[in-house]
Amino acid sequence: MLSVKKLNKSFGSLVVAQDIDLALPKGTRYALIGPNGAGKTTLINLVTGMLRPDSGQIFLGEGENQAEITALQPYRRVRQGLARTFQINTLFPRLTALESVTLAVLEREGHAHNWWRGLPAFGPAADEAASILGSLNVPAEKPTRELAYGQQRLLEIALALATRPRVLLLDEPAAGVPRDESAALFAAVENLSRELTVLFIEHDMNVVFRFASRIIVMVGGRILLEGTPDEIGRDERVREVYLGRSRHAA
Amino acid sequence: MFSSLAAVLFDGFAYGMLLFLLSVGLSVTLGMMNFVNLAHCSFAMVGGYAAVTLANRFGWPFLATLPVAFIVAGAIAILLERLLFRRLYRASDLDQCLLTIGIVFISIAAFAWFYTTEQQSTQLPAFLQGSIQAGGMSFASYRLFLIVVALLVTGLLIAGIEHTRFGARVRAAVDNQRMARGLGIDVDRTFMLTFAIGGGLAGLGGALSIQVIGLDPSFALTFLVYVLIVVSVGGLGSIGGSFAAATVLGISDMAGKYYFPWLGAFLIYLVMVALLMWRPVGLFGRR
Amino acid sequence: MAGASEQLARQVRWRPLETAFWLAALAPFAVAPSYLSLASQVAITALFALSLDLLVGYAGLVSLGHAAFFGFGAYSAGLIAKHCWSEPLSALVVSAALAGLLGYALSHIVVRFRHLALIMLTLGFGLLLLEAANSASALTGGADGLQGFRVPGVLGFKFDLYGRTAYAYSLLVLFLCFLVARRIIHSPFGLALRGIRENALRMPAIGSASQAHLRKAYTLSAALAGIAGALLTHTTSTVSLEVLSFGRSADVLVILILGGAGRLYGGILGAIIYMVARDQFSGVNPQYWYFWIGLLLVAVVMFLPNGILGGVSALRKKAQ
Amino acid sequence: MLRVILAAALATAFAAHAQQPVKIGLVMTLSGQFADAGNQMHNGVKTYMKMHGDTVAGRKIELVVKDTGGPAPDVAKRIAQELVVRDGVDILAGWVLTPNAMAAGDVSAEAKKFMVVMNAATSVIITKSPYMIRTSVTLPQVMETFGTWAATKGGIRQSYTMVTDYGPGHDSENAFTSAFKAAGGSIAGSVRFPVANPDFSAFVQRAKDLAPESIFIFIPGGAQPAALGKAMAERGIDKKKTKVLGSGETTAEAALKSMGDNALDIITAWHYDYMSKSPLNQKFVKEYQGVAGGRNPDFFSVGGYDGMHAIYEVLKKTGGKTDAEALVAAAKGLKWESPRGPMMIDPDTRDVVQNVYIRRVQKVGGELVNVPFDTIPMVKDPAGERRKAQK
Repeated sequence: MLSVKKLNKSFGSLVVAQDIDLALPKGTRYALIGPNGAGKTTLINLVTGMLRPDSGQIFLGEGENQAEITALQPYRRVRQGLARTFQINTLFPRLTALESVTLAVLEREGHAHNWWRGLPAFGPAADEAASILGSLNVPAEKPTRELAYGQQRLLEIALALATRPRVLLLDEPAAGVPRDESAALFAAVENLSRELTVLFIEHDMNVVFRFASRIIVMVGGRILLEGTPDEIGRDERVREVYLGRSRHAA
Repeated sequence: MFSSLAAVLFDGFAYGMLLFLLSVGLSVTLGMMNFVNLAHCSFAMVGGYAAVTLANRFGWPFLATLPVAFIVAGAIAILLERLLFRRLYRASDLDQCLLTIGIVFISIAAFAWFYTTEQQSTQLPAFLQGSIQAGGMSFASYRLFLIVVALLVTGLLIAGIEHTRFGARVRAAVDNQRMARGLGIDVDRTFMLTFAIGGGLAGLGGALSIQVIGLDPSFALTFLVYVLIVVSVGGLGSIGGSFAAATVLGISDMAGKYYFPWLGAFLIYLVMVALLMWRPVGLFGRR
Repeated sequence: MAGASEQLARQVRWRPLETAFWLAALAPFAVAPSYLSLASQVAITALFALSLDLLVGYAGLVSLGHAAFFGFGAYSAGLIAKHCWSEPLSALVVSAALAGLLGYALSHIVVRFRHLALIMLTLGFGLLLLEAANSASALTGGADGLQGFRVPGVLGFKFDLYGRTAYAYSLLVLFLCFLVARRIIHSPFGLALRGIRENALRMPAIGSASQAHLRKAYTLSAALAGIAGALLTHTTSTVSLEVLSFGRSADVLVILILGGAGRLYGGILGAIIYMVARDQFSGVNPQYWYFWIGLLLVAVVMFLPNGILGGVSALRKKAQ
Repeated sequence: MLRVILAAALATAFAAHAQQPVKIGLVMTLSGQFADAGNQMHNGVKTYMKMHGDTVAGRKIELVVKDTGGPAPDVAKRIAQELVVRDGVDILAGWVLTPNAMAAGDVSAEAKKFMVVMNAATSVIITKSPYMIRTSVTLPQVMETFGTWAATKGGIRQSYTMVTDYGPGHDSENAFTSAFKAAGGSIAGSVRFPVANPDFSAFVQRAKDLAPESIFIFIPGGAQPAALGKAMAERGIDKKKTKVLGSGETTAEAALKSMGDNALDIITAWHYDYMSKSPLNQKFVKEYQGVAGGRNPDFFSVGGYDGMHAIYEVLKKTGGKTDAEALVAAAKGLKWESPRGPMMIDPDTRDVVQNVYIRRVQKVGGELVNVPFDTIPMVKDPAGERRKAQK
């Protein structure tokens, strides 16, 4: 559904992405793990077009309707079905949750350029927004800045879902969310439609091993290895990467 | 032909230095403290009128009035900072804009009340009048003096901001107030002193510019545009940026008026628009 | 689920307070017949502030050169009256289109910038247009202003000394443009503008072509400002370089901030308070009225942050 | 019995009419960039009223002072309308700037109110209303006279013009060059300063390289003359070789003070100087200093002073009646001795007719003075004459 070939990016001497190859088949749940500074968020920024790669290609879709999106503007990639959330909440403080998500739906439907008809005339868009918010139980009426932090993290996801993506990239969705709420958050992610390909960055290994169908380990801008949770769990190199030279017996 | 080119370059650079002296204070308040201080030229006017009063009414020599202009303008800056600006550091830049334009209006009316709307005139001391002949060309001595003062101010400021503890404290407080407080920096006092320096520099710039561009109560509005151009083209928070911008604008304005005068007034605005489109954060701006 | 569109509808609904406001706007005809020409210029400035509010209050683009479009509309109306025809309503539409065109052209450059660079670019374009008008004095009449044209009246009503027709004409056009602006703000496009103001970074991430939105906002705002300029030309039969000046751009920005940006009525309220205060202060004290206006601005900022409307709504929230 | 009551009513009406004050709307630029001009004019008006009392033909004079705050014709027109409609003024006076005077001219014509322009100098203003007179000056009146004088008695064959790029600058340049050429002079070139121009050295350098026989300058009063004078001194323009010609504003009092000796030998043409020796002017200056806190009058002040004089005179002639037809008829052909010298309101064009003095800056008793050394008597506005000829 999303594939990347020979992606490279460096800021002067600092290499943040080196020969990255990826292929995420449709409907899978990928976890992207690795120590801080491994280049995880950078990879998402490269794929979504926020950062321009030095070399390499990015493709969206499968089979014959696969299209290269390397040079596409970020908003056009979203329209093609590639959505993301941000590690730090990037929301609309004074808009209510309903207004924010309705706006995302209107952009998707191409109504956002309509400056003549009043918003109430777009009932279906508002209703769809309300249902997305309902599914993630985010209160619709309150301005975003008055929402609890956890609710804001869910609103990030709601905004991404509103674009009806084919691929959803979650950048540490549960960052800063207390343990009990993060479980509920991932449960919500879990029962997203099987059609949706999801890749999420996460540090909490319990969550990773419970929700991910496959795991990618990144270190120093390169992909160390990729595999099922079991393969990754047993692999020496992963433990070493996380815990450094193992001082005590495994 | 060569002599007139040199003359244009010299005059352009001197005019640039005048623009720099007038706007360097703003590159401290707006540039470093991120406070939209449109009342900057009102502080320049305070310095200007202080110098004129001392020179005309009390017969002070011109050079002696300059430090006093700096101190008086700095004192007024502290007063306003304590009373008004301090409450608006976190306000929206639109509200800062409204506050400072209000102060501009108040300053215009106040100076019109005390000094009438008459054009203030001062006499330069003998050694600064006329011009010095060197290499077959005449260099206006007052312009040489401006260049020297501008270089002095730039050196002191860059040394002060970049290489002293106080400078480090100012930069820290401006970058991240919370962190600076965490490190035990008295942010409140640092901001007050920084604002005083910004205001004082404005006063000095005002006192120096009377000789060239005159002084009357509407000074606060007429030169605000030029000062904003220099600081925005130079780049926020960069003294060197303002210096470079003032030089580029001064020379291009002078050369434009000399070589294609029909372009006259358009030139300085065209140069500004071109530079800003090329480097929106300014020549040496950081943010 | 009905709750969703209900919440959006509640925002758009016309409130009784608004009806009261527009009825009160008719009061000067009866209460203050000798202040009608001032009222007409207040209505024109209110429309100008409303056009700027579309940019500053809703799209978050601060402009210090909006008089460029006001003046362009004013000169278009003047030149039409001088060389083409003197019927004002059609001239209004043409002037709006011309100003909108200029806005569209400049928007391609302006919307790519933010903060101080944006403010200085708009200032620069404004001053360049002013210099162009000054040097093209054969066409524009330069500093002495455009001479040799008169707009006798509108729809058969003559512009008289009392300003009755002038105020009726200005108020009607202001009301119509206000309805358009209100509809824009409550449309999907308006919501997109507010999104850009709230968080320009997020917009591309929800698939929004925010640059295109900003260009359209800039064009619409320029057209509205052009209408305001044309109105001034029609009601006073005078046009001079002052309509393009930095002073007028700064004044309208002050008026908008005073009233409260981003609140639809902020510009209108600001125009009423600022211009009536200026008229009264300068009547009482012709030489030093600047002092009182300055004091008023400082007071509003210190006690009513975010303008008068912003302060009032904050007080109301605290009261609840 | 009825007749007695009727007569009494008539008498009181007439008396009431006589008692009712004459309201004069005085509209000037009292704030902004041209505030000083407005204040000087206002002091000129106050000085006249101090010297001649505030009652004329049995009616008290009441001033309604308004500020336009700079060149703003829309505000000026509104203020003129309000003065007529709300304040019920009988006369519209003041008008420092051309665009404002033009706009108010429409109101004077429409509302049939007598209007006195006390400064705005663009010639065509006078045609805006049949009830308007001017007591200041027109640019062609001074500049064409100066152009003709320069090429003839001045003995200057070549000149280079440097004017500020705005209305009055263009008018004076055209007036000077047309007259100068008509009298046999040649123009070596011309340049225009931007309106907001703090520094002149590039322009002066350009003029110096051309080394013309003379330079003609027109710049607005205020800070600019001093800046230009300094630039000329710094560039080392030798006034003996290159004659510097200018309008009166170039060597006004404030400019002379700032320029110092750089101003020596500048030749100017103007209609008034506060240093003129006439007894009437000496008295005017003394009284003016009393009113204006020690400041000396300038041409704005004398414009205000003479404007009030014209109003007083026409009110005396009409016995206190203030309808515009009577007042303007009374004003036509009015002659009087002003602090500037003999003055007249042209009966046909209603514009000002006065002497134009050619002066040179010299040091007299240690003080810089515009010493008049030639006078062109009772000059009519040539542009007005041409308009009259076309009609």
